[in-house]
Amino acid sequence: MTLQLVLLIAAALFSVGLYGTLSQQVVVMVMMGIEVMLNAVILAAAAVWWFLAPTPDGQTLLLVVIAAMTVEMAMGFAGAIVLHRSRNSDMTDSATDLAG
Amino acid sequence: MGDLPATPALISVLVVPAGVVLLALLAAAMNGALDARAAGRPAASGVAVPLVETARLLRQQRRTLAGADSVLWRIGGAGLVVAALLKVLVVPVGAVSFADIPAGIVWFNAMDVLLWALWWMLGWGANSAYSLIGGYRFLAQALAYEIPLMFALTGPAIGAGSLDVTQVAAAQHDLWFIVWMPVAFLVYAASVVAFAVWGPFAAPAGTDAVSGVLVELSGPDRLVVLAGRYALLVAGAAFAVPMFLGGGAGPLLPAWAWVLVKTAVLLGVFVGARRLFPAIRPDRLAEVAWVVVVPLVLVQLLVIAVLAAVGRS
Amino acid sequence: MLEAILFWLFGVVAVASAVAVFRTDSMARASYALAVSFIAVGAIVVQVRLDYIGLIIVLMMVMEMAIMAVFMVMFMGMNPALMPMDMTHDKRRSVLFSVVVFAVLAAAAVLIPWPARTGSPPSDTIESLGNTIMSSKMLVMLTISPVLFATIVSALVLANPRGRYDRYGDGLDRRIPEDPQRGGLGR
Amino acid sequence: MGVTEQLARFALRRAHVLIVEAPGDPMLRIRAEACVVREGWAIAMSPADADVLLVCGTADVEFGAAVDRLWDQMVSPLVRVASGAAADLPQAIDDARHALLDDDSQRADALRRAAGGSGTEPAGVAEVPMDKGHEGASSKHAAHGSMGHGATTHPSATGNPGLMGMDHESMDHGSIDMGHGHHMHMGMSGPAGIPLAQGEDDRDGLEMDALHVILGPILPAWPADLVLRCTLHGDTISAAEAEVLPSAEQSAALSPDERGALLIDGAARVVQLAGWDPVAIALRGVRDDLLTPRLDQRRVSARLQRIERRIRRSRTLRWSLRGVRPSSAAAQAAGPDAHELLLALLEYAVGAVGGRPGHGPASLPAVTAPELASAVVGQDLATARLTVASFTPWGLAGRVPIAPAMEATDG
Repeated sequence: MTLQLVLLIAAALFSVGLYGTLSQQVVVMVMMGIEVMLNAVILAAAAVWWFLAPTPDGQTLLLVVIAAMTVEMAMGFAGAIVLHRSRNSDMTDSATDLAG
Repeated sequence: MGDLPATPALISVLVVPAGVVLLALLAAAMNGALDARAAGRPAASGVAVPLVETARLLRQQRRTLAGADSVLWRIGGAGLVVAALLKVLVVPVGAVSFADIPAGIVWFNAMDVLLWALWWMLGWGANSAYSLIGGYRFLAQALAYEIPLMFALTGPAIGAGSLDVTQVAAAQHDLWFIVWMPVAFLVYAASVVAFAVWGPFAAPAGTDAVSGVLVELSGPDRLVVLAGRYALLVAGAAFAVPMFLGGGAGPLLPAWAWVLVKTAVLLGVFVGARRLFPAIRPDRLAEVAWVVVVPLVLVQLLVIAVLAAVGRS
Repeated sequence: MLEAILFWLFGVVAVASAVAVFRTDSMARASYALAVSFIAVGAIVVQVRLDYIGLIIVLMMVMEMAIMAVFMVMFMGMNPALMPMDMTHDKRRSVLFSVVVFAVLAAAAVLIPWPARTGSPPSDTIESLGNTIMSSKMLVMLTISPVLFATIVSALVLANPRGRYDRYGDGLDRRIPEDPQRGGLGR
Repeated sequence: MGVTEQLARFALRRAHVLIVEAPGDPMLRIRAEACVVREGWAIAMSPADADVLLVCGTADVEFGAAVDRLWDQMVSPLVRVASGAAADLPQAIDDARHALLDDDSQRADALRRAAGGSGTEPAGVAEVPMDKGHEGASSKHAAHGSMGHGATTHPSATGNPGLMGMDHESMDHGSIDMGHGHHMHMGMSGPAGIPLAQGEDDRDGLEMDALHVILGPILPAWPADLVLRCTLHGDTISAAEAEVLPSAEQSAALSPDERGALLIDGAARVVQLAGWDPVAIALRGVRDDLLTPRLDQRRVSARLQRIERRIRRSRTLRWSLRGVRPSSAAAQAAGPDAHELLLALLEYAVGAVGGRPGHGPASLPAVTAPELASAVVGQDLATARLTVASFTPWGLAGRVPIAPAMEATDG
C-alpha cells in the first residue's frame, strides 16, 4: 500500500465517474457519476493526508468534501423533482433550453 | 482494524454468533409463550414455537419468483443477521471486547444505516406490490427514527468524552447514563424496536400489507429474516448495556454475567412492547419524530453537554 | 501483509462496483453498487487510521443511496427485473475522454516525485480531529453549517409544490391545514 | 429417513394454514380458524407462508380459479383440503396432517410441480380418492400440477392476472387491465411477461408509475365477497372500482352466540390491521371460546369486557385510528371514524355476549360497494384497509349486515 497505488485507484474511480457524468442522460444517473468522482476525491485526499502530511488539520478537508457531497445530493434531488414536475421528464437533454 | 490479535478474533467468530443466536431463541420463545397466553392457552405451549418453526422452515422449499431481483432479495434477507452480528462486535463483554474499534458508537450507527438498504432490498427484490410497500414503509419509518437515534447516541459519547464503547461503559462507574439521559435512552430503545421492525414499529411487515416485506418469503429465506429481526433486537439490547446501563457493573456476579443479564432483561422489555402498543403508522410517526422528538433530544443533549462541562471543570 | 491484501481487495471492489453502477440494467442495483463502492472506499480510509471519517462515509453514503434508489425507481419506473436499457448519449466520446483523463491522472500519480512525509500521525486521530474542528479549523465548520441549513431550506422550497397558502387558505385562516396526508399531530 | 421423518413430525406441531373463505359463510371460516388454533397450528398470511390451503365453503368457478392461482404460489411441502361444513373440519385437518407427513409423496409432488413449471410435461390434477365417510365434503389434492408454462415454479406470473391481491401479475407496475388471459407476448412487456409501467400524475402532481393491485377477495382480514380493483401510486390509491361477488345461499339464521362471534371477529380484524396482533389474538380466543358450548359463558363475557376496556383505553390506538374515515366524509370531518366504529362494534359484541341488548352510535353508516370504492380513493393502503374493515361489518349491499341486525333486536 503506497501513495502511488491509492492514487491509481482514485484515478480509476474518477475516470469511471467522469464517464458516467458525461454519458448518462438521466439526472439521477448524472448525480451518481458526480458521486463517484467525489468518492475518488475523498480517497485521494485521505491518501495524501496519510502518506504526505498526517497532521490533524488535513482531516478537516475530508469533512468538507463529505459536506459538499450532501449539498450536491440534496440540491440534485430537488432539481430532479422540479424538472420532473414541470416537464414530466428526467432527461438532461430535455432541459437543454435552460442553458444560457 | 486489520491488526486484531488472533485470539479475540477467533473468540468473536465463535462466541458472538452463538450468543446472539441463543438470546434470539430466548426472545422468540418468550414471544411464543406470551402469544399462547394471549390466545387463552397455557404459556408453556408456546415456548417451543421457535424450534418448531425453524424445523418447519428448514423443511419448506424456497421460492423462485418471476421477475424478482433474487440477488438483492437474498442479500436483504441474509444481511439482517450479519448487520446484527456486526453491531454486537463492539459491545464489551466483561474484559473482552470482540473488536476494539475506536469509533465504536459510529460503527454501531453505520451498521444501523445498512438496515435502510437491507430492508428496502428485501421489499424490492420480491417483485410484489405488498412487499415493495413494506420496503418503502421501512424507509419512511427510518427517516423518522434515524435522526433522533443519532442524537440519542451522541448523548453517552458526550457524557463519556469518547466514541469508544469501552470507555463509555467505564465512564459510568459512578452513575449510569440512563439516570441522567432518560430521554436519550427512551429514543434509543424505540429506535431499536423500529430498526428491528418489531411490535409497534412493525408496519413494514403489517397485516394491512399482507405482512409486507415478509409476504413472498418461504423456507430458509423466511427463517433468516425472522431470525434477523430477533438478532437485531438482541444487538440493540446488548449495545444499550455499555451505553446506558453501566456495562458490566453490578454486585456479586462477574462483569460478563451482568452484561448478559442486563441484555436479557432489556430484550424481554422489547419483546413485551409488542403487547403494549398497536402499530405506530410511519406516516403519522414522521411528524411527531421531527416536530416533537428531535427538539426533545436536542434539549437532552444540551443538558448533557452542560452537565459534562461542569463535571469536568 | 494482511493490510496489503485487504487494500487490494477494497480497491478492486471500489472500482469494480463503480463500473457496475453504469453497466447494470437495474436502478436498484446501480444505487447499491455505488453504495458498495463507497463502503470499500470507507474501508480504505479506515486503513489509513481515519476511523471516524471512514465510518462516516459508510454511514452517510449508504443512507444517501437508500434514498437515491427510491428516486431512481420513482423517476425511471423500472421493474425489479433486469431490463435492458440504454439511456446514454455521446457514449464513444465519453469513453475516450475518460480514458485520456485516467491516463493523465495515472501518469501524474506515478511520475510525480512525491515529497517525503512531514510530521507523524496523531496517536488518536479521532481526538485530534475533534480538537482541530473546535479550535484552529472552527471557522470551516461554522461556514459549513449555515451552508447545510440553507441547502435544507432551498431544497424543500424547490421540491415542495404546496406553500402555506395552499395549506392554510388564502387568508391563512384555516386552523387545520388541508393536506393530502394527515400527520401525527392532528393539526 | 428417520431424521427427516422426525423433523417432519416435529415441524407438524405448528403447520401454517391459509384459510380461504368462499363468499357467503363467514361462520365456517371462523370455525375453521378456531379448529386450526386448537390444533396448535398457525394461520398463514400468504401462500408463501402456508403449508395447508384450507378452502371453506363452496366456491363458484371464478372464485375457484382464484383459489387455484393461490395454490400455484405455494411451495412444498403442501396440501390442499376443502370443507363444506363445520362438521367436516376435523377430518380436513386430519387429512392435511397425513398428507404433510407423507414425505415421499411430498417429494414426488415437488418434482412434479417443478417439471410442470418447466413445461416438459403437462401435469394434470391427480385426485386422491375422497374419504368415504365424508362424501364430497373434504377432498385432498395430493398433487396439483402447475399450468405448464414459464420457467419458474411460479405459474401465476405467466398465467392470468389474478383476483386475489397476492397475485404477482397484478403487482409491481402491471399496467394491465384486469381481464383475463394476458400472456407474456404482449407488446410493451419486459422480462417474464411483466408489462412496463405506465405513468400518471399522482396527487402531488408528479408523474408516477401506476400500479394495478386487486384487493380481495382472498386477503387476510378482508371481507370475502368484496373486490376492489385499485390503481396505486406508491401506496396511495388513486382510483378504485368495487365488485361484490355472488355469495352462496345464506345458511340458517344466526344464533346469538354466532352473532356475537361475528361482531368480535369484525373487531379483531380492525385491531389486527391496526397492527396490534396480541390483542387481535386475544379477541379471537374469546370468539372461539364463545362458540365452544361447554365453557362458562360468564367468564368468556368477563374476558371480552377486559379486552374491550384495554382497547378503549389505548391512547396509541386512538391516535393511530383517529380521522380514518372515507375520504369524502373527511372533507366535512363528519361521520364516525374507524376508532369510534371499532368501539361501537365491541360494544355490540359485549352486549350480545352478555345477553343484554347492545347500543351503539345513533346512526350507523351503511355503505354500498361503489361508495366504499370512492371512499378509499386518495387514501394510502393502510388507511384504506382500516376504512374497509371498520365499515363493512355495518352492512354492505347484497349481504346480511351484522350490526344493524343487532339494532333491530334491541328495538
